[in-house]
Amino acid sequence: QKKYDTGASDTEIKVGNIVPYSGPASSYGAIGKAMTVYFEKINKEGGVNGRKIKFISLDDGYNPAKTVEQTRKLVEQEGVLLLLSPLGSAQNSAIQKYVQQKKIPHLFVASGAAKWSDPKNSPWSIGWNPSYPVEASIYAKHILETKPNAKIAVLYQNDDFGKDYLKGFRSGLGNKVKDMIVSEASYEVTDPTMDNQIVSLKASGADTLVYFTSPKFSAQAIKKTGDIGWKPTQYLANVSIQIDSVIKPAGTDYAKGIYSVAYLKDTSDPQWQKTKEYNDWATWMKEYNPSADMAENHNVYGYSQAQLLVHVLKKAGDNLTRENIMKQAANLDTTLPMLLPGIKLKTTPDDYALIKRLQLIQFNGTVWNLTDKTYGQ
Amino acid sequence: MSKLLEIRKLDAYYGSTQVLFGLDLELDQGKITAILGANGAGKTSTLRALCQVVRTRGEIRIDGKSIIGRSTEDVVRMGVAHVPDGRGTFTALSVEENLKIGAYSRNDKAEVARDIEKTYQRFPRLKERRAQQAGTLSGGEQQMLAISRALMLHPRLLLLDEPSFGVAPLMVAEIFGILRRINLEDRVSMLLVEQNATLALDFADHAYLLETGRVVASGESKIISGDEAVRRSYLGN
Amino acid sequence: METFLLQLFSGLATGGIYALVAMALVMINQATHHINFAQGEMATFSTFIAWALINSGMSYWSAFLLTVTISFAIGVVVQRVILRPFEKAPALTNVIVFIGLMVIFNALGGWLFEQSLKTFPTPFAKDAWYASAYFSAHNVGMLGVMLAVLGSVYAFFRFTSVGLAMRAAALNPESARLVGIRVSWMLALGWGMAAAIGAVAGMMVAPIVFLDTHMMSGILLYAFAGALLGGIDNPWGAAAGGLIIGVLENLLGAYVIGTDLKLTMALVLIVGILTVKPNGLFGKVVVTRV
Amino acid sequence: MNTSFTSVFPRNVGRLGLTLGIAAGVLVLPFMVQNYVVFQLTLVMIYAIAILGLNILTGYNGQISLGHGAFYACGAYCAAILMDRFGMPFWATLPVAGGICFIFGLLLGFPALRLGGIYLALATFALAAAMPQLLKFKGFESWTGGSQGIILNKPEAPFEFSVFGVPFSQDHWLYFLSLAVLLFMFWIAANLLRGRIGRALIAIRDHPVAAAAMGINLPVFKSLTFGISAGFTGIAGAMAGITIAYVSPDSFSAFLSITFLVGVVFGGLASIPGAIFGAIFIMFVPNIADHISKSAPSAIYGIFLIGFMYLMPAGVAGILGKLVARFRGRAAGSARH
Amino acid sequence: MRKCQVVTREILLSVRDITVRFGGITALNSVSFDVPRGGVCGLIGPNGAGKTTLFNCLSRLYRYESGDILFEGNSISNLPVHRIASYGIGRTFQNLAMFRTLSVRQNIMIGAHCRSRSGFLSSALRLRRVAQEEARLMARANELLALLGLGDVAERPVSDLPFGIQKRVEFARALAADPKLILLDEPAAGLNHEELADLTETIRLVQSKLGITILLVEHHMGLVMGISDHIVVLNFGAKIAEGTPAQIQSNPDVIAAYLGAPAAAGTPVQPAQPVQPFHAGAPA
Ligand SMILES: Nc1ncnc2c1ncn2[C@@H]1O[C@H](COP(=O)(O)OP(=O)(O)OP(=O)(O)O)[C@@H](O)[C@H]1O
Ligand SMILES: Nc1ncnc2c1ncn2[C@@H]1O[C@H](COP(=O)(O)OP(=O)(O)OP(=O)(O)O)[C@@H](O)[C@H]1O
Ligand SMILES: CC(C)C[C@H](N)C(=O)O
Ligand SMILES: [Mg+2]
Ligand SMILES: [Mg+2]
Repeated sequence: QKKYDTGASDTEIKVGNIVPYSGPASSYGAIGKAMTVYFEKINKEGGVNGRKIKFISLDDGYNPAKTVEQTRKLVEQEGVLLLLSPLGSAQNSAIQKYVQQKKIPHLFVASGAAKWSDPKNSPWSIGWNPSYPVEASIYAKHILETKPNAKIAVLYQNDDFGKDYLKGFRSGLGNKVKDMIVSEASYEVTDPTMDNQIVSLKASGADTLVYFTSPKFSAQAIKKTGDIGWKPTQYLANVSIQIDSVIKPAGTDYAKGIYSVAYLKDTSDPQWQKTKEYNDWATWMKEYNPSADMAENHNVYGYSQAQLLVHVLKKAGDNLTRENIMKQAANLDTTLPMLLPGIKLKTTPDDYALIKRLQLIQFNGTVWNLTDKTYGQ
Repeated sequence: MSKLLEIRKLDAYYGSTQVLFGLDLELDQGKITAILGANGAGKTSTLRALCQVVRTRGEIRIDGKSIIGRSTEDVVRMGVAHVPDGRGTFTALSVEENLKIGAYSRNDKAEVARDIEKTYQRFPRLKERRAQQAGTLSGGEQQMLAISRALMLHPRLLLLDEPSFGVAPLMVAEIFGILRRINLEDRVSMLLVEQNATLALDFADHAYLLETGRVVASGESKIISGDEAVRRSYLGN
Repeated sequence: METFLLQLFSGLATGGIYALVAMALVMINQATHHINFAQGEMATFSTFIAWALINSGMSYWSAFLLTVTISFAIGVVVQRVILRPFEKAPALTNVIVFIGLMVIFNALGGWLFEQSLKTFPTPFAKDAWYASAYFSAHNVGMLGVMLAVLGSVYAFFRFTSVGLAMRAAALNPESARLVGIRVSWMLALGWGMAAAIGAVAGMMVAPIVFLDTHMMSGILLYAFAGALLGGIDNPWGAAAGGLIIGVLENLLGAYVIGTDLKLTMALVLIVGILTVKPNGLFGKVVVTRV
Repeated sequence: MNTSFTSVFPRNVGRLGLTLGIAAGVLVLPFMVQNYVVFQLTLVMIYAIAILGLNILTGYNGQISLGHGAFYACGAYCAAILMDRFGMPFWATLPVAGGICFIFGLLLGFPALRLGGIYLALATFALAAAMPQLLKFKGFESWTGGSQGIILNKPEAPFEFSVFGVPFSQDHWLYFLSLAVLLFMFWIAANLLRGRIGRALIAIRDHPVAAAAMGINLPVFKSLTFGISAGFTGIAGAMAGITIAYVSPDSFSAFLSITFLVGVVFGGLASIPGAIFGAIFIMFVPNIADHISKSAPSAIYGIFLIGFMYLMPAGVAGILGKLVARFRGRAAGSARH
Repeated sequence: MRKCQVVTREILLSVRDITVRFGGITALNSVSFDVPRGGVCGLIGPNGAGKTTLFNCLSRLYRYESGDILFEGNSISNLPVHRIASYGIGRTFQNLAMFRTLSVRQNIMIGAHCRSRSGFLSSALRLRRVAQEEARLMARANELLALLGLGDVAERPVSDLPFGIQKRVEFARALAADPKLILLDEPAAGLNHEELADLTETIRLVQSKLGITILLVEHHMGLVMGISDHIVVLNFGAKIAEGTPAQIQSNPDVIAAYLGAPAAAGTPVQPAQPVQPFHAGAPA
């Protein structure tokens, strides 16, 4: 007994997506591109349960107002069955209410804000990124475990990405927060350099530095820290751990010893490059996305999200109602090839936090070492 | 005598409005020709057409070479200097810079410096103001500057659009004296638009009378000044 | 005290970046009387070219020279092909065209060279004798380059007749034609030179802020402010304005208001200064009379 | 701006017919298209109000603003805060937002008096660039919701009925509301600009010294114009906040201000109906560009921008004006024979 | 030549010891003179003598270093620029200062700005009195268009018009403000003989019928001498002579500095000659 909602049929499943192909965050366009070409591959191989995926990816220029318009276009005009991985916290907040009202599966939201793992208030939204507060609390925990008298300086991006981290971090430190954090500095994405902030943070006498920063600014900040001869214990947000586009520009010597957490494999890390999972990924990249940068981690991110959706659709079988899709997405227990070993994707109807375990990693001067610590359930 | 300038059947347009209609005019080497006409008759437009600042059709030859379709710059480089109506001052530049700019298409630096000195002798007022921003000069001072700037080009043909405009009586005499001397000594030909018809006809060898973009009379100045209609409208006696 | 010095010098270093871009803005303004909003993106695009050249194995200085030349050509071509039809169009139409150019260059850079962050080499050895903890070799080198560019721009406008002609052409194109100046080519030359200066700026900035498609978008605003603060008609002023803003912003951020409103405060201050001195600190007051 | 009193009978009939046709279209259209398109059309009207506001300042008065996104943001946040924190009904927020933006604009009009041309452009652009920061500022966070922004409830349609079998939806309700606001604002603008005030504004733009000599009080006129312009844009912002039902700093980046200016120039400087065309452009052209290329949609957008400017340097209004002039010229010409 | 009635007339404008300096240049050096109500007062002098500068002081565009200007007995030295028009001083500009994009009619209507009241709010709501006022301005503009023979070009944007016509538009614009005093800066420049006759007639008409006092700067001696009751001569920023046209014409200082020897050949100076009335249209 086949059951369909708008966007699904015997031959086709329509999936909507919104990423900034233009505007200040256009580098994330690579994620949309990766998903697009992954579905090309799936379609070429016969689709999902015999149905082709029609992936409609639209540009919102990172402007939440435009996200609303594009979402409505996808839902009302294109008639998509579900939304996959719209990008950005504010952008998704803008459509949060709409998707709940319209009961559209809003899957694997590309944002780490805590509100995407809140089935009570947003039963139709499931986030992808480990929530920023949770990730930040891991750093707090690690500091408390290893360096309980640390004097901490925090650099964060002045938006909800940075502030979510900061909030999680502060609560992770618990009642020691006042003693431990000696300075905080924020920056705007329009700031040309980080020099000012780093110099100020150093002046506070801190011995531990936490970067809740996006890639480009992470690179600048780590570099400046090294340049002025400051050698604190450093922690770096997961969104910025790419070796080729953050660590190498910053200087591998300056980055040595940095801690972070990971759940995806870094494709520029030699230790993975021999594995079958990497090879599958690389073959796909070469065939379907030849002009893209192999070191760009967005290509792993989009690849994995698309794979997870295929998994959900497969599980849903011929019952392609929005309700069933949501039911499947809320009852996941799986893993994906490009996830780090040991990382599981698990959801239940009362717990939408997809990636629960995170691996603490440390940069050893050439690659990220997996430490023996994982956090989470 | 060779024709320096020949204009045949010249039409000129601003956008789609035609302002000159089949104008014929010629000027001999070393001579002075005056153009008379009422407000809006097309005198300024004729001079502009010569410099290819407005859209034109027909024929204009300088030294036998057609200039229709050439750029203004090229025409100027053939030795045509223009004292435009409204003076065309480079208001934000200094007086001296304005003079230097006048000699832009020349390559003889030392000679240019000498010419600037000559200008200062002719118009001591400009010397006093040499470093002043040219836009702050009085109207008449700017007119002196415009004429001097045109002379800096060492032209063969000088187009004068109301050179006496806003100039005090004594200075008008002075300026026309200078122009006369340049005409005689350097054999510079001139096309003169001037509202002071008595003065113009006295100064020029030939004259053309324009009405709404057409030549209605032309001939030697003396003959034109005898014309009844001209006397009534332009000379007032 | 050490922190203060560090802040001061890092302000100077950042200010040097603004100053370089500001000079490109002065160049284009003197030549065309416009502010080119695409200046930053064109500079980034040039830097991408330099990056590609260096990556293909060319030595730094050859790549540098070649990039400056190519950028000059790009500037000329952009003026000749894209902007020429707009020479007589109203100023705001030109502004819109510049905005169009800005997004085009930005998108082209990302499309041809990928969006990912790139490192860009510096020609100044890290341990050169002039390097210190306060001021890295690159910072010193960059200021040197800035002074060299400044000197050339100043000399160009001050002493050459082409420089004068360029200003004249921008001020009053019609009169300029009437003295034989090829106005259209003056504009093209101005665009070429501005693009070349922009390229130098880009190549000096990239080692500090890294190269990506948005490298200049933040910088342009500050450079714009610097140029106006110092005086848009005056290369010295613009350079000084850029440096002042760099230092001001750093010191304000460090000691006065903290980092989250430093952009706002810096801009408020600049607008305040401009209200008192509407032509900038070192700008010439041009009187228009009736 | 043409206050010709020579009314020719056939032309009036033609104009009346055109007006009625447009009116009918505007009333019926929303029931012929999907709700999503109704939403887009609503946004077009909202942008048109904002662009009209900017045009009053930049097109008519010659003060270039690259910062009107800030007023739009201010209006949107006023509406959002008043609804969210003070439970004000949505319609009541419009005049308040307009008023607050008017005052805000008036205050900014004072430094603007001293700054001309690009200096003013910088000052206003700085405002636009600083706006997201201000909205995120810690001190205001309890009101603005910081970088999270504020999620609003969309106003429900107060009536239930259907037209051609299409039920009157929330989107229709907002559409007609915006239409009403649009008509009101355009009426006000036309009244202002067609008479003594409009002439004075243009006089200031064309020749400030002569304008002052004619007795026009430059400081008062310029700063009031700034205020009015900001007020228009603020009301548009409030409508946008209500319609989109979400405000956040990211929605009001500096590029938004530039977009408004694009709308003004595309529509035509100093043209009231031009604002509509400008709004259509900024609403739909990015979508077309996105449709053409995912790799570089902005390059396509840029090409469109330059291309349109090339074809219509004086904007849509300029082209229409030319066409009308030619048409009338022909009509007049044939009448004479 | 007209009889000079200076003595009996009330003083309308009084310039007292005005000094203006630009950097090192003294553009006006302690200049004083009076303009009686109702006549035409000529202001002449060589180029750069300071005539336009004086006008700019009278319309408060330039600040003067010292001295005072009294209009109807009141000092205008502290008035802002935009109050001058409503005080009753109108002007034209030597190099034109038109609102280029507007039509001739609208330019003239702007001239009446200071004689109209409707503000932002009443205009925005289109109150009845706004429409009434607009109609009044329109009627006034039509009168002036007729008076100055501009009817044909009323709807043309001024930027397309020849210089001479623009000058007339400027004159009409100044008249629209119902001034008591009009400052004319070289109104005859660029006019041919016939047009000059027109202008002369218009000035006379304005002065006699509308009772407007005129302060006239002009290098056209025929016009100045023919029409002025009283002439003030400036040179290098200082007043060098003052008197009736006849007195001025025979003043050796003025001849040396400005007029040149009347007999000298080739000079453009024309003897003052009565200009034939040409314009017949009466003002409404
Ligand atoms: N820029 C322009 N656009 C449209 N029409 C113009 C323009 N300039 C001049 N005209 C028209 O062209 C015609 C001729 O003008 P032109 O300036 O050549 O006259 P002129 O004889 O020099 O008059 P004047 O004595 O006023 O200087 C006039 O009817 C005028 O309206
Ligand atoms: N803003 C200014 N800055 C500097 N100098 C000025 C300024 N305005 C006027 N001047 C100078 O003051 C002197 C008087 O100028 P003004 O324009 O009053 O002369 P004018 O008598 O009207 O001359 P003209 O008959 O040539 O119009 C001139 O020499 C001029 O250079
Ligand atoms: C993972 C990233 C795509 C998320 C993005 N930085 C954000 O704002 O939330
Ligand atoms: Mg002329
Ligand atoms: Mg004067």
